[in-house]
Amino acid sequence: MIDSIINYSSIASLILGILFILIGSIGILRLPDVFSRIHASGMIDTAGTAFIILGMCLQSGISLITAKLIFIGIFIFFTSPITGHVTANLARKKGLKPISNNKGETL
Amino acid sequence: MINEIFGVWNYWIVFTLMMIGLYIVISKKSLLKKVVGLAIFQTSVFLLYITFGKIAGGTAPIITNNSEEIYSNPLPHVLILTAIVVGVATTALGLALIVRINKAYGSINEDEISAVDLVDYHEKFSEKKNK
Amino acid sequence: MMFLAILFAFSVCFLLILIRLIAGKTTYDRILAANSIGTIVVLAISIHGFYMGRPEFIDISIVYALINFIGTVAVLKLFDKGKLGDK
Amino acid sequence: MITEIIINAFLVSFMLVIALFIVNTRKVIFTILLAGTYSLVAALMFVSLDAVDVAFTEASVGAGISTILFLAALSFLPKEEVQESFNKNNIFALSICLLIGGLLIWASYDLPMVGNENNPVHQHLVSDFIEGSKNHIGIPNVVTAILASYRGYDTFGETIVIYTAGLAVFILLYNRTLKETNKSVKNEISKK
Amino acid sequence: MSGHYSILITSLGIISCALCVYLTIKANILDNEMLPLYFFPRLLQYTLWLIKEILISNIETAKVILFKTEDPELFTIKSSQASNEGKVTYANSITLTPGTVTTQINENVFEVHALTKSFGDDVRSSQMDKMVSWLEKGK
Amino acid sequence: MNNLILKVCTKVLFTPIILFGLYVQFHGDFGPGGGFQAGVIVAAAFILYAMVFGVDKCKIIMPSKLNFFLLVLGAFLYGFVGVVGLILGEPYLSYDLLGSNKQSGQHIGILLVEFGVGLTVCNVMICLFYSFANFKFGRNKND
Repeated sequence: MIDSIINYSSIASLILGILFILIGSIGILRLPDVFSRIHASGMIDTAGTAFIILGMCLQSGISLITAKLIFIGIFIFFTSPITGHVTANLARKKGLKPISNNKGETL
Repeated sequence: MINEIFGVWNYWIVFTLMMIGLYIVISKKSLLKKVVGLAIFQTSVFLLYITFGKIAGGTAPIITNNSEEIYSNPLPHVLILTAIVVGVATTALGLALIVRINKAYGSINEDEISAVDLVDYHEKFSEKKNK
Repeated sequence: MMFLAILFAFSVCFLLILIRLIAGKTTYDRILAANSIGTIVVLAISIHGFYMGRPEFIDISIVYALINFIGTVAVLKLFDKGKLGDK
Repeated sequence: MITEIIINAFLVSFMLVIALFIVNTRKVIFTILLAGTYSLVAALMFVSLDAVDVAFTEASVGAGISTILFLAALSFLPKEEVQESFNKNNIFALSICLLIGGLLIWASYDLPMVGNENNPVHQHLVSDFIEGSKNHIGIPNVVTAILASYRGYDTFGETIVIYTAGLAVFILLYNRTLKETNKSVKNEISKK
Repeated sequence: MSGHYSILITSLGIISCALCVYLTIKANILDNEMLPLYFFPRLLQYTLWLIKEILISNIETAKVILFKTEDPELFTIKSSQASNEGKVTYANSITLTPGTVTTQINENVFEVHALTKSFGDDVRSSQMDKMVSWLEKGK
Repeated sequence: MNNLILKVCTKVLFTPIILFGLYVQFHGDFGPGGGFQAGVIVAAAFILYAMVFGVDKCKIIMPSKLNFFLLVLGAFLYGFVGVVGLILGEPYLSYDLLGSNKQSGQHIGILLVEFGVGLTVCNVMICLFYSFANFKFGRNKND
């Protein structure tokens, strides 16, 4: 009984994670400029990764693998905002300006 | 049918990759691009070796408690493991040479380098003649 | 079977981001796309371990995450200063 | 187990796409980014071909260190390539590549199928190594056992090669001190 | 971590830990910025709150991406943290929630890029600022 | 790079990366890993530090002289293990007599050899990075 509940919940969270990653990659393709695309890539790094790692943790049960998976999760949580911020910072420094949607002009 | 196509598909793509690497090395004038081409060639050779070692249904050659497990062939893995690291060492050596060439000639384009060489040669030749 | 489906979904995402990597307008777009591809490959490796039934090899994906981060920092540093060594 | 082989075929096709785009890029930094992605996919490929240790090495060495080295070298090199038109040389190179590639693909019909158990590669030595590392050496990882024990000479040679390469790069890029360059400049001036 | 517990392996593990500590001390990076110990008592509660925020903003961002209603804006805010590690935690938390990215840091003034106006309002309401300051004052 | 976030986070990440590298080094007998990979990971930590804080600060932790000493020591260790086997009356590079019985002897031998490889690879990578970073590009045509 409990086994099947865990199994189904892990499947659900895996599918949720895949959905987030799919939407994120569509966002990377579709959004207009670098600054907006960083949000989409942030979605892949936070929600997608978290849900997929949660799903895999539920699959493996309590073991060494779970510890390693959580380690990966923490690592990606640490590094993703750094790369996002540094990219945005450099783009600002080099004089790139974000595009505003309403008037088609830069902010 | 599917079995036959996918059975040799890997080989085909690996050979195509090899040829792409060779084409870059032969035809591109930029020395840096040539090193990238060499890296592609290298990786395709590694893939070829590892493909030979694969057994369908086998697992990685790390022994488990299950005694009836089939393991893939570990010998190509060992050869390629060392080859990758040596490949990086040679790549670094090539890059260092390119940097030195750029310092000496002011360019990394093959044509420009040989043009500079030709000019130097003619200058020396004419100096000798004058003397 | 489920893991196989997830792997194929990953490859669709991979293709989508690869289009951005190839067609990206500015270099920052490309750096961002390369970083996202790295994250997806990290997840794909762990999923592949579960699919093959031997999930002990998650060390590889840790290394991937690490290398991905360091590579991105290196590219950005080159863009900022034009040289890797200086402060 | 046909699905494994299909996954492999899929991944290797990705690598083909990336490699095709490497050929015609002119911005060097973009080439390097693509090459990094290429070796990432190669490592994923190694995982799916059961070569865990090789994937580990490719991920850390091929994707990481070589990208960093390319970038470090790029800081001293021009950032864009010269425009090249498609000329006689390229046709020559293309025809050579097509010829060799055709020959190799023709030869591939004689190669054994991917993943077949009865391939000649799997017949010699391998079972000895696996049994030996179980009983004689007592280490679960067969690759490490072969690397360090059965083929110890080989690895020793490789280590020396890396060592030599490191020293060679150091010598090539060593900055001569300012005094020496001043001296050589002075000598040349005095000659003139 | 390894799952094997012979004497040799355990002692090697202890040696490698000692080597790491030695390198860290030699690199002279062992300070509050590296290991903000005084964060720990309230860290768990903060993390849970952050995860909730991340989930909400993820769903919002997904909606924006799917229904094409992006309306980006760029604005500056002030942060009230005193120490470097507090500022970094705040900036990272802003970046971690999709929809908002910190683009520049000058002393106490952050420049933030938001995907829509409502994301910008969330940041301007400075709830997260208060949470981080609260985390910083823990002890 | 003068970036506050990057500096603080590098400080946080530096030690765990090295610890992970050493774990890979000594765990190579049981799982994937070994000298080559571990050397590269440890070198990557130093390279990250050098990129963010500058090469000069990295040379405080890993001076050039120490770097070369360890570089030679790694290659020497590998050869020396082989010589020990030779002294004990075995062929070169066979580790049977290093321990109390055959298996533990092999185990110790493999560990030592892998450590030598790891030391060499790590220091070669650091040396490569140092020499690329320190290279001065003064353009004089007479060179």
